[in-house]
Amino acid sequence: MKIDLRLEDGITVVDLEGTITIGEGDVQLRKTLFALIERGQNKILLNMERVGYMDSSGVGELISCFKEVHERGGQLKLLNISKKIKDLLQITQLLSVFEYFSDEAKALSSFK
Amino acid sequence: MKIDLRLEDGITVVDLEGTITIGEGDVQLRKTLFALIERGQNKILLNMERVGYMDSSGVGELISCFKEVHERGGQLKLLNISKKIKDLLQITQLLSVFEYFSDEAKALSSFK
Amino acid sequence: MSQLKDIKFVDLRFSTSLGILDIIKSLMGRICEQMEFDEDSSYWIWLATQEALNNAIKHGNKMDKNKFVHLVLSTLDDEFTISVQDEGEGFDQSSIPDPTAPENLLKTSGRGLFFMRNFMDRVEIQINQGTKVTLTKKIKGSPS
Amino acid sequence: MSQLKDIKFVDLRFSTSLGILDIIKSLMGRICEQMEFDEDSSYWIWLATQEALNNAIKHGNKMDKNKFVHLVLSTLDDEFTISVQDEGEGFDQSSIPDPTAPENLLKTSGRGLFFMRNFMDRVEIQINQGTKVTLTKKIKGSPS
Ligand SMILES: Nc1ncnc2c1ncn2[C@@H]1O[C@H](COP(=O)(O)OP(=O)(O)O)[C@@H](O)[C@H]1O
Ligand SMILES: Nc1ncnc2c1ncn2[C@@H]1O[C@H](COP(=O)(O)OP(=O)(O)O)[C@@H](O)[C@H]1O
Repeated sequence: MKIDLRLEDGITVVDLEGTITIGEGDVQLRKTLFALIERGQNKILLNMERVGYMDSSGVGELISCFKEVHERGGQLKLLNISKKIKDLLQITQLLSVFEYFSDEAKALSSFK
Repeated sequence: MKIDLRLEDGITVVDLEGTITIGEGDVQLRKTLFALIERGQNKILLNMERVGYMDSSGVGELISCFKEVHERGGQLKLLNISKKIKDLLQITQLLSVFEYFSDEAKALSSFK
Repeated sequence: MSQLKDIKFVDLRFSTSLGILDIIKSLMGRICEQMEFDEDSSYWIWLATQEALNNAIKHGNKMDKNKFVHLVLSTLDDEFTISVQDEGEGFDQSSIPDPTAPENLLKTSGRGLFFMRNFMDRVEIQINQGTKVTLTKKIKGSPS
Repeated sequence: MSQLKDIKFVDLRFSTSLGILDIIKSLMGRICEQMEFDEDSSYWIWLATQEALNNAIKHGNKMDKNKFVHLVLSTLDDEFTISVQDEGEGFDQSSIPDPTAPENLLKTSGRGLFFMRNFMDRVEIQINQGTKVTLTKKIKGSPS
């Protein structure tokens, strides 16, 4: 998985590219986010536009990141999830847990 | 396999792209060449620049085309064979059977 | 010749490895295409299969490279059957919690079997020598 | 985790099909890479294997989709062994002509076994129930 970070209005946008599956992106994503939180950057927007595939390990990973960010008083939101990833979050009843957006500007202003 | 034909100075240059293996390009190549011969276009230069892989069926196919063209009084020559295909023709001692070139202009003028 | 391209049956036994997963993915993609599953169905079939393979590797064989995973893909006119067998100790199916129960919603694991059941028409689990999970998907429109 | 990517052993039985060849090619490419064969060696190993598979499909199983081809890939530290078995009637090895003899030079077939012998370190043929061809390639520099 490719992970790029950019800071927009004090919010870290994490641009992901690839798959979030067992032994692939998962550990890498967690490490990146945990490092961000350590540095106090705890407003995080995960841009999943280029994540084409995610399995149950990936879902678990998202939750693990979500919980960690929240425990540290931060916020983790999702941007541009694909129809299929939305389906996965829907059937696992997690869609109401994650805030998600399809417009970056709106997503960013929601952190205010 | 992709096969493109172009006429240069009365010689048909056959630009091949793909692999010449069992069940792939082989029959297709034969059909194309036989159709050319039927139409009297029996000076043929096979441009193999984009043929990355050929197995023993492919070698057989080349020979079958070669023989057919010769029986009809035509000529079949090779252009831009890769190092590996050259190796294959070398060890099968066919390198001396096929005339081959690495320069199209030279190849074309050799038909005169 | 084109008929001879079809892959009707594959029986694959491999030493525990994650590196083989994307090759199996290509293989299954090819079979789904040839069975004319639409793109979405193929996607979910692979997801379910990957969950079964992950469980075999992780929970069954416990990442032990000296153990094997046994995958069988078999196609009929109207259904695709995938079985995944490991050399592990099995597990108690009745003790598997429902991942959509409120107290489990934020658990970081426990959704693999749920996905398999969601996306396949039939999921059978046999525990004998290791765990064998059999997934079946019918071609849309075929009588069930 | 990276070690768990390695593919040590694969045992693949498939219904006669040409469509599976490029998936086997990817699989072998992966193994060759992991064994650190250079690009040229990998190329010739695949060529030899493909010749064996073609023979199994064409001459052994005579394109019969109800017959199976059995491929086993096994890796040791210093060698890669590939065996290909079919369900055919076998053949008389002593009657196979040398494709480089002048009278055979322009034959349109008969170079498959020759390629296998040329590019592999060892080629063994056992004819029992069908033909089993075992190809071995040593890692460069390892004692033979
Ligand atoms: N092949 C298997 N061998 C042993 N235990 C298994 C196997 N498959 C599943 N399990 C058990 O069932 C549980 C639930 O599996 P699953 O729903 O796939 O979620 P997860 O793999 O995320 O835990 C696993 O945690 C494991 O205890
Ligand atoms: N697996 C097999 N089963 C039966 N016959 C075989 C097999 N492999 C090779 N042969 C016989 O050996 C001959 C030579 O094989 P080969 O050198 O691969 O060239 P080709 O396949 O082009 O004929 C074949 O024509 C066939 O008669």
